[in-house]
Amino acid sequence: EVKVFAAASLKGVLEEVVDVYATATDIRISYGSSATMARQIGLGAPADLFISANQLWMDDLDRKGKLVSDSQTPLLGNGLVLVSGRDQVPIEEWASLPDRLLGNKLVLAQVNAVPAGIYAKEALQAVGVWDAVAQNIVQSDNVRSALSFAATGAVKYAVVYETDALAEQRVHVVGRFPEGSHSPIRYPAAMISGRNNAQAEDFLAFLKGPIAASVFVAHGFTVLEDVQ
Amino acid sequence: MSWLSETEMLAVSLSLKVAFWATLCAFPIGLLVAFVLARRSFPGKQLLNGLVHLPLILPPVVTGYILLVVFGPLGFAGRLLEAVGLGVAFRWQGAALAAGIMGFPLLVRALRLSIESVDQRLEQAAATLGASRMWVFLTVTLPLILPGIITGVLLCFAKAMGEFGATITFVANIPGETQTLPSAIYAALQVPGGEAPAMRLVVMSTSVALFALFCSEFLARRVARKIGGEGFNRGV
Amino acid sequence: MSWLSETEMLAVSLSLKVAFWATLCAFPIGLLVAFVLARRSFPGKQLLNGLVHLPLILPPVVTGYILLVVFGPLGFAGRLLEAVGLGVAFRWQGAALAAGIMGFPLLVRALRLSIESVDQRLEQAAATLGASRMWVFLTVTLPLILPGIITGVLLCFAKAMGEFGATITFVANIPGETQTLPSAIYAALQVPGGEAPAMRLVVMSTSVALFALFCSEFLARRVARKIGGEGFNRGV
Amino acid sequence: MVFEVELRHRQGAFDLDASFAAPAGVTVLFGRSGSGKSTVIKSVAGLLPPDQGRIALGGRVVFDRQRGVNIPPHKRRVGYVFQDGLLFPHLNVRQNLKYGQRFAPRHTRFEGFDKIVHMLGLDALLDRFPGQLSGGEKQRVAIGRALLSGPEVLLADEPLSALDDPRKAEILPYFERMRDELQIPILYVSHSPDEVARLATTIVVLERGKILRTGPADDVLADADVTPVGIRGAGALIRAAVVSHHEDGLTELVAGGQTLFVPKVSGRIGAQLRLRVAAHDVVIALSRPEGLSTLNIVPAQIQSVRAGDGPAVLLKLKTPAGDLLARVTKRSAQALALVQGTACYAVIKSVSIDPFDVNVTAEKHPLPPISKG
Amino acid sequence: MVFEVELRHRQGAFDLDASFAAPAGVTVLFGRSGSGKSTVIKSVAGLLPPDQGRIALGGRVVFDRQRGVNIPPHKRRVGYVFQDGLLFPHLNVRQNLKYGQRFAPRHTRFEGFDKIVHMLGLDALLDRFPGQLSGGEKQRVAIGRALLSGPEVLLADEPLSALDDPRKAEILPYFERMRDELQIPILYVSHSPDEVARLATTIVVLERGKILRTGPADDVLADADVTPVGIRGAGALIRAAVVSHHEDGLTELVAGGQTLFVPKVSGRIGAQLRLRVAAHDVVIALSRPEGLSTLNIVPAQIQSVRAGDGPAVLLKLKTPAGDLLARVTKRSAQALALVQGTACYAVIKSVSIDPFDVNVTAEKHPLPPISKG
Ligand SMILES: Nc1ncnc2c1ncn2[C@@H]1O[C@H](COP(=O)(O)OP(=O)(O)OP(=O)(O)O)[C@@H](O)[C@H]1O
Ligand SMILES: Nc1ncnc2c1ncn2[C@@H]1O[C@H](COP(=O)(O)OP(=O)(O)OP(=O)(O)O)[C@@H](O)[C@H]1O
Ligand code: MOO
Ligand SMILES: [Mg+2]
Ligand SMILES: [Mg+2]
Repeated sequence: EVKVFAAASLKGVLEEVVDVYATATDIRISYGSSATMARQIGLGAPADLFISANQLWMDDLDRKGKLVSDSQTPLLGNGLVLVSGRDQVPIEEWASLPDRLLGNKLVLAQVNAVPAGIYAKEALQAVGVWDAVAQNIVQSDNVRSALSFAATGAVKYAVVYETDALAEQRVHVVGRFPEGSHSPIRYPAAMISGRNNAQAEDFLAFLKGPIAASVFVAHGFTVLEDVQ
Repeated sequence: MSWLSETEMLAVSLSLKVAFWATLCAFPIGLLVAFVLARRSFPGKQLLNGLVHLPLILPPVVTGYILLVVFGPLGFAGRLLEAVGLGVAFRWQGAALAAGIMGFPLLVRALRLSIESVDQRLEQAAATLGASRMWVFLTVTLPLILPGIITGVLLCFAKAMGEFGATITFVANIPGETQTLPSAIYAALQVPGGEAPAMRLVVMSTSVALFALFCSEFLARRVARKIGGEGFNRGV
Repeated sequence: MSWLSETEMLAVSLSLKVAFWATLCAFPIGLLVAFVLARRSFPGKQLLNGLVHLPLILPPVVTGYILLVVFGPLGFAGRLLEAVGLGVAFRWQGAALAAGIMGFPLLVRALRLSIESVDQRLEQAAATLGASRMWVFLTVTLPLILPGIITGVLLCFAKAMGEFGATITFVANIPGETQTLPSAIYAALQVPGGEAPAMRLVVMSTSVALFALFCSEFLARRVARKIGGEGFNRGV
Repeated sequence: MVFEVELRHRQGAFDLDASFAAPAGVTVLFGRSGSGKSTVIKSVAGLLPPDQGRIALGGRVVFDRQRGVNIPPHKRRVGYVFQDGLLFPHLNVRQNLKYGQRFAPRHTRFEGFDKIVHMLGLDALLDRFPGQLSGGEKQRVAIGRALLSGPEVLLADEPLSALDDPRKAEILPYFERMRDELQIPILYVSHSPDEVARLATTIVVLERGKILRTGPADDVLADADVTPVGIRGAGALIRAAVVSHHEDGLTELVAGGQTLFVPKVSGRIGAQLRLRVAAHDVVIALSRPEGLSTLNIVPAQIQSVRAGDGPAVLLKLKTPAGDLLARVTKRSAQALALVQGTACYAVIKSVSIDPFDVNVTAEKHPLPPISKG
Repeated sequence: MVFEVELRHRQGAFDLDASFAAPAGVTVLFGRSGSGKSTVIKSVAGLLPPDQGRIALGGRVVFDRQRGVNIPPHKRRVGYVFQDGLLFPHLNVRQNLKYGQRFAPRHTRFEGFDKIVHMLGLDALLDRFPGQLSGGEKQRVAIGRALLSGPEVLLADEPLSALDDPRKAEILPYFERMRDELQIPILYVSHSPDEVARLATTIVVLERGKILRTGPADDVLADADVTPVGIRGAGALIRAAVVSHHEDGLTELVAGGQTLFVPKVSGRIGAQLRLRVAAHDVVIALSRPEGLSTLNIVPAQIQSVRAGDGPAVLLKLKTPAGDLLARVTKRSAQALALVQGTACYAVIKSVSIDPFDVNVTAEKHPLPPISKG
C-alpha cells in the first residue's frame, strides 16, 4: 500500500496514471491544497510520497528534514493561460486586455497565497497590464474555482493553468502567457522520510517513467525529468 | 491595532458588516419560517423544512456554487436583482447573502425550539384581552422566546463571521469588497510560515465572536432573571 | 447504487459511520455541558461557554489545524492516545472527532435552550416523590427536553455529515480511511468538468441528511402530541 | 337573552351537549369536576371551536358552525379569568394589569386602574413578577387584568377557588358591581354554593356534559326537586329592603311586611337586598317560641314536603316575606306532624345569615365608584 | 413532636419568622393569601432552604442551618401535593401515579394502587395525559401520586381548592385515614374552615409571616378569643360515640351522657367520633323548647360572654356533652339576660351538623382498607 498526498489539481491526471500502473499495489491518494498537506506531513501524517503544486512548501518540508534526501524531483511543469467561457476571440496584444475587460471581471487564484495566483500576478505585471486590470480582479481560493467562475460564465476571464483549460470544455483559451513572464510552474515530488516504503519508491519511479509521461503530456503537462 | 495590516483591518470591518447584515436580514425571515414550521401545518411543510436545512446539510462549496448559478451575473435571480440595482454578485451584499443563508438553519432551529415551548394558553389569554394575532405575537410570544432569539441570532452571527466555503465560491475574494476574515485567514495559511499572521486574524475574529457571545449570555441572564423566579426553585 | 464508484460508496459509508459516532460520542458530553451551563453557576463558566462555541466561531480550517497540532501524531494528546492504542490521527476516528467537535456547539445550544425551558418545579415534584437527582434527570428532565435533544442531535448529525474544512485539515482525504462525502465532493470538484460526479455525491449526502431530518420531525411530532394537548388550545 | 349558547362537542370520551340562554346578570355554570364547565366557557371565549353549534353574545353571533361564523377571540370582547391565572411571566404585575387596557374601546374603558389595584390589594405588588407571587396573589392579578380590559362580557372560570374567605368576601362584591352597576353580563364557573347563591341571576347546572337544569337563580335554588348546589346548599332567596341600621350592629330589613334582623349590611336605607336563607338554617316551630335567642320568627304555611334518601325532608314554606326552604329531620317532621298546609313558624337565626349571602341589588350611590365611560 | 419547625426567611419584602412544634396527626397551616403558608411547607419539603432555622421530622433533623444539615428533598420522604398539581406532562395518569411507588421503601409501600385509583375516581383517566384533564381531575391525580409514594410525612398545599364539594367530601376522608390508620403525620395548608375543622389535630395560624396562634385544634377552635377560621367559622369540637344507626337515616350518638342525633355517619357502633358544632348553629333557649323541629337540646351553663365588634356575642357553654360555642346577637343576649353563669339550653339542629364535620377518629375495621406494609 502506498499513501500519496497530492495537490488537488492533479486529481484527474493522477487517477489515469494509477489506472495504467498495473501492479497489485494499493495506491491511495489524498488530494488537498498543498499547504494543508505539507502541514500535515510536517506534523507526522503517514504519507509515503508528496506531490506538491507549490515549490515553497516542498522546500519548507525539506528544511524540516521531512523529505528523503535527494528524492525530490521537479516532476511536472505547466503553462499559464487566459481563458473565457463567453469570449472566443484570441487576444492579439496583452495591452488590449483592459479594453477587452470593459467592466467585466477577471478571476485569479488568491494572488498573495495560492501559486496559481502568484504566477498570474507576475505574468500580468510582466505583460504590463496589472495596474490597468487591478480594479477588475476577483480572487478565488484556488485555481479550480477560478476556472469554474469562467466556465459558468459568472466571470468573463480567468487566468488558469494550461492543463485546466484543456480539460474544461466550456472555456476557450484566449491568450497564453509567455514562458518567462512568471516563475517556472513546477510540481515537485518527493519521498517522505522515515517511511521506507519500497512500493512508494517504485511508484515514484513509475511516475518519472515514459508510460506516465505520456499520460501527463496528454493532459497538457510538461514532463520535466530532463531538467535535472 | 497597528499589528493588523490595512487589508486585514478591511477584512475585519467587512466581516463585521457582512455578519451584521446577514443576521439582520435573516432574522425576520427566520422568525416567520420558524413560526410557520412550529405552528402551522400545510402541504409542503416538510419541503420547506428540508429547504431550510439544506445549507447545513450541503457542503458549503456546493451551496456557494448553487448561489453562483442562481444569483450570479448570469443567474436568473442575479439578473433580476441587477436590473433593479440590487445586484449582489461579487459585492459584499453577496457575501452577506451567503453568510445569511449558511446561518439560516441554525437561526430557524433555535427559534422554532423556543416557539414550540411557549405555553399557547398565554397567547390565548392575551387574545381574550383584546390583542390581535400580531399584537399577541409582539407582546407575548416574542418576549417569551427571547432566549431562543438570543441563541439563534448568536449562532447565526457566529456562523456568518466564520463562513468561508460558500462565500468564496459565490463572491470570491475581492479585498475590501468580499474578502472576509476567513478568506484572509485562508490566504495567510497558504504560505509557509503563515501561521503567525493567520493566528493574529483568528484571535481578531474570535474576540469579536466571543464578545458577541458574552453579550448574549449577559442579556439572556437578565431576561431569565426577569421571567424566572418561577415560584420557589431558583435557590435549590 | 451502481452509479456510485467503489471509492464513492466507501465515502458514503464512511461518512455515515463518522457522523454516527461523532453524534453518539458528542451527545452525552454535550448533555452534561448543556446541563452545567443551564443550571449551575461556577467560576470559569464563561470560559467553558466560550470554549464550547469556539468551533462555531473559528474558521473550520483553523479548528482542523488546532486538532492536528494537539491530536496529531506529534501532538501532546495524540501521542497519549496513540500510546494507549486509541490514536485518531489520519484515521476515521479522527474524522469523527473533528465532526463531533464541529457539531458540538450546535448540539449544546439546542440542549441548553430546552433545559432552560423546563419547569424546575416538575423536577422538585419528582424529588419529593423520592427520586434522586439522577433519576429525576432520567425520568423527568430528559423526556421533557426530548424536542431539544432531537433538534440538537439532528443539527449535530447534519453538521457532521457535511463537515469538510476541519476534517480535511486534520485527517486529510485518504480514500477508504478518511475520505468522507464532503471530501469526496471536494476531490471530485477538482477535476474540470467534475460537477456531474460531484452532484451525484451531493444528492447522496443530501438524501441521507434529509432522511434523518424527516425522521426527526416525525419523532418530534409524536413526542409533541404526547406531551401536548396542553389543555384546550391545539385546535384553535 | 345575552348569552345564547348551543354546543355539541366531543373530546376524547367526553361528550358535551349543552344549550342554554341566559339574560344579563351573572349566569353561573355549576357542576362537578369534569362536567364540562371549562369546555363551555372556552367555547364562548373562542378558544375552542366546538364541533357543532351557535353562540351569540348580546345578539352578536360570535360562532355559528353552519354559517361558518367564527369570530376570533380578540374580537369577541370577552374578559376571561382563567382557572389557573395564566399571567404573563415576562411582565410585572403593573404591565399584566395594563395589558388589556389599550384594547378597551374608549367608551368602555375603566379609568379605575388605581382603584382596582387598591381594591384587589395589589398596591405593594405592582413591580413584582408573577414568579414572585403566592397562588392567591396571582389570581387577584388575573381578575384585575380581565376587569381592566373593559370587556362586554366577563367569563370567569373558578376565579376565586385559590382565595381565602376574607379575600373572597372582598372580591365577590366586585363581580356583583360588574353585574349591577356596569351591567356587564358574566358567565361564571363555580362549584361553590356560596358563590352561586351570592352571584347567580341564572343558574345552569351541568352534569357529565348535559344540562340538568337551567333557569332563574330564585327558581333553581328554591326548587326542592333540584338542589343543584348539593343538599347542604339548598336555600331560598328572599327580597327585602333596608329599614334602618341599629347601633348594636344589626340591620333591620322588611320583607313582605315582616321585620328581619341581619348582621349589618352596607345598603343605604331603602336599598333593595337579596338574601339567601339556607334551608338547614330554618327551624320550624308549631307555636311562636319564647325565650329563644333567635330574633327572626316568621309565620309560615307548609306548601310541600319532599323526602329524599337522607334523614331529612325539605319543606317549602309560604311566608309573607317570600318563599323559604327548610330542612328538618324526618323524625321531627313526624313528631310535629308537618304536612302540606300545616301552619307554623319559621325561625331564622340572625347570625346564621351569612354576610356572603346578603346582596345589595339596587342602590343609588355605590362606593367606591367604578366609572364606565 | 413530629414536626419541629423553626424558620426565618426573607424573600423580597416578605419576612417569615415561624416556629412551631406539632405532634402526629394533621397540622393545619391556616392563614390568608400571601401569609407564608407555601413558604413554610416548601422549606419542610426541602425545596427552599430557609435563611435560618432548623427543621426536624419525627426527630430526624432534615435541616439545620447552624450545623450545615440540609437533607435533599428526595431523601426527606415527604409526599408533597402541590397547590397547582404539577403533574408530569410527558407521563400519562397511570405513569404519574406510579412514579413515586418505586421509591417507596418496601415496608411503607402502598399496595393499594387500584383502590386509590378507584377512590379518587381515576379509573377512566389512567391512559390520559395531563393536558387532557380538567382542573379537578389533575388535582386528584396529584393527590394519588403523593399517596402512592409511601411518604413518612405528607405535605399538602391546598390540595382540595380546585375540587367541588362532593369530590372534597370524597377525598377528605382519605386524609383522615392517612392520619388515623396509617399514622402518617400531615402538614396541611388550607384556608377553608371546613377542612380545618375536619382535619386538624394541631392548628398553626399564620399572619404576614408571623405565627398568630398555635395549639391543639380543640383549643384553638374553641377559643373564643382567637377565631382563626374567621368569625363565621367559629365552632367547638365535641367527642361522641356511636350508639346506633336508625332507619330514618339518623345516627344516635352519646356525648357525656347526652343523646345527639346527626345525619347518618359511617362509624360502627361504639366508634369514637369528633364533631364540630359551628357557633352560629347553636340556638340558646332559656327553657327547654317544645314543638320545635330540633332534636338536639342539651342543658348548658354560660361560662363566658365575649362581645366583639360585630352585632354578635360569642358564648362559651359548659354542657355535659362538652364545651360548646354559641353565637347570638347582642340584642338577644340582652333580651334573654345571658351572662356568665346563666343556665340555659343549647339547641342544635341535627341537619346543621355538616357530614363534613363529623369525623370518625377510631374504628377497628376501616373500609375500604389501605394497607401499609
Ligand atoms: N384535550 C382533551 N382530550 C380529551 N378529553 C378532555 C380534554 N380536555 C378535557 N377533557 C375531558 O372533558 C371533560 C370536561 O372537561 P372540563 O375541563 O370542561 O371540566 P370542568 O367542568 O371544567 O372540570 P373542573 O371543575 O375540574 O375544572 C373532562 O371529563 C375531561 O376529562
Ligand atoms: N420569589 C419571591 N420573591 C419575593 N417574594 C415572594 C416570592 N415568592 C413569594 N413571595 C412573597 O412571599 C409571601 C408568602 O408567599 P406564600 O406563597 O408562602 O403565600 P401563601 O400563604 O402560600 O399564599 P396563598 O394562599 O395565596 O398560596 C407573599 O407575600 C409573596 O408575595
Ligand atoms: O460548514 Mo463549514 O466547514 O463551517 O464552512
Ligand atoms: Mg375547569
Ligand atoms: Mg400558597
